[in-house]
Amino acid sequence: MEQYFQIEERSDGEIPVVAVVGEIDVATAPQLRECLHTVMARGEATVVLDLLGVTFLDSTALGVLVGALKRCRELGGELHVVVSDARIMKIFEITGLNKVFPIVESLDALSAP
Amino acid sequence: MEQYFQIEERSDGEIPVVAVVGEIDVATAPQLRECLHTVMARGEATVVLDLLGVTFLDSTALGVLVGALKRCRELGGELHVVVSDARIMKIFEITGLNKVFPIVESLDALSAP
Amino acid sequence: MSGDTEIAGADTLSVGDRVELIFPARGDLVVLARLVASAISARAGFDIEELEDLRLAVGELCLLALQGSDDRHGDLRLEFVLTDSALDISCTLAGAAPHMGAPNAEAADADHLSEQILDALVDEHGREQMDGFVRAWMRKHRRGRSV
Amino acid sequence: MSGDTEIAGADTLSVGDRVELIFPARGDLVVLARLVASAISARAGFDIEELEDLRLAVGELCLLALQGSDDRHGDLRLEFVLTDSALDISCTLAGAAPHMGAPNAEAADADHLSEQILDALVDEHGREQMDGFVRAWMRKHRRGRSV
Ligand SMILES: Nc1ncnc2c1ncn2[C@@H]1O[C@H](COP(=O)(O)OP(=O)(O)O)[C@@H](O)[C@H]1O
Ligand SMILES: Nc1ncnc2c1ncn2[C@@H]1O[C@H](COP(=O)(O)OP(=O)(O)O)[C@@H](O)[C@H]1O
Repeated sequence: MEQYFQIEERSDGEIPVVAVVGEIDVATAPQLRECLHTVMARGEATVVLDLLGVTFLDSTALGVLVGALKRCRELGGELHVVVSDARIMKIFEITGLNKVFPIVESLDALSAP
Repeated sequence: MEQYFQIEERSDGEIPVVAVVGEIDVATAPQLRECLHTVMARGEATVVLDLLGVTFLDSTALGVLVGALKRCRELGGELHVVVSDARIMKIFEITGLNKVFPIVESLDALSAP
Repeated sequence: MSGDTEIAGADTLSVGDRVELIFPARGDLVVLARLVASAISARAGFDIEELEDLRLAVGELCLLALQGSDDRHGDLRLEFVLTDSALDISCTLAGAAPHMGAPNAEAADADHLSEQILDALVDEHGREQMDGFVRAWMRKHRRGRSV
Repeated sequence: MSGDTEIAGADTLSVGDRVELIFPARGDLVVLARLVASAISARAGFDIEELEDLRLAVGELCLLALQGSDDRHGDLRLEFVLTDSALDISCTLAGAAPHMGAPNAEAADADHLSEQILDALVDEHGREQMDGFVRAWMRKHRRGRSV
């Protein structure tokens, strides 16, 4: 019944990875916004957003993603999004955002040449 | 989200076993009542009610059980109840029905000498 | 920021918050009431055991209110109010035709069982019956708060 | 009687049934609306994919209604009505103070995204704004029924 939400930043590789687990909606999106801001405030222009553990996403969450993407690109970087769940992918598709974000199905697909 | 309910009768041993899985409440209890009636209408005075798979039980369900117990005893038999979950056991305890029903924690406990 | 874990939505109800669920007065929809009860209880800061208690208790509250009903007409209005010291819940049946005939033994047993369950699980409860409507209510104190 | 399996509660809503949820107009409680939407949709006979669509759509409906709100006052009233051909859902914001200031870029994006999501997931939807209240509504046809 609980709305589960967890956010974690891993900076072990070259590109920082922000991984979210649970539901990103109007209640939890502000935390994602803050986390992405913090990472970019460190000067990171390219960020990987791992949504593999995300079970729900609403327009507020997408709004945060679009805002972060704009900011990354202004800084000359990119916001890579990792999505594999068909339901989550559907939300990107119906809003046309699958054509706006560089979306990959796994973290491996990013490091592949 | 769905209210899951499944009822199964196994008559392979000497005593018929009625096994319920899911939530027994005001919506599903009538099916349990009917199943128990059907078994007793065949002349079975002793029945084992396996509640190991039950996740929720309300007063309507308990009412059906009390009705079935009375009927079993009128026929000179018994209604054995199998419960192991602490939540389900709590419902028998707060209604005092743990002292009314012969309750065991497993089906094995019934066949043991 | 690393390892920033939390159950969002836990304890998000504030003192004075009121949630209301209105649904057709039928037993097969009491599951809706229990669902909302779980969600509200979690957000009112009750722990998992209390949450299960409240889910069961709210179902019984609905059953007590439903007893005046012919299971075909009217609505149940379930209201949750969070106060400083407690979660107050009431269930009102309105617009139902009066129940015909005397209750059978099983229904009488179940009614008594509902009362026993509420006695055990909540701090106060009661039931009022007036012409036209039945109202069952209960109060569950919040631990560590003034009562 | 052996192997008598069923999902009890599936398809238990009837034509004409009306369910209403009223809760404080705050974003952190929209999860309640989605929860009830899932339960209602399942009981209205929608399949699991449609149920997920409706859960998402109802959340967006609430967000559209919430936009008039200062996120501190007022209630959201979410209403589900099952008709012969559709599930009609509306969300009304009442008693909220008007939202101060122009929406920021992110809020404007999110608003546009809500509209796109509803366009894709439901058959009809709309939004009315009058002094004192905002009402967003949507309609999802039931498959295999006359529309
Ligand atoms: N929701 C309710 N509906 C009807 N009566 C109630 C309700 N809650 C409490 N009561 C009854 O009213 C009495 C006084 O209520 P109140 O002054 O609010 O509570 P307290 O018990 O904390 O003094 C309670 O002890 C109880 O018997
Ligand atoms: N819940 C609603 N609230 C406000 N307007 C609605 C609602 N549902 C539908 N409408 C609008 O009213 C129009 C006519 O409604 P109605 O005659 O009931 O439906 P239909 O589209 O099946 O002819 C719809 O096409 C729609 O634009």
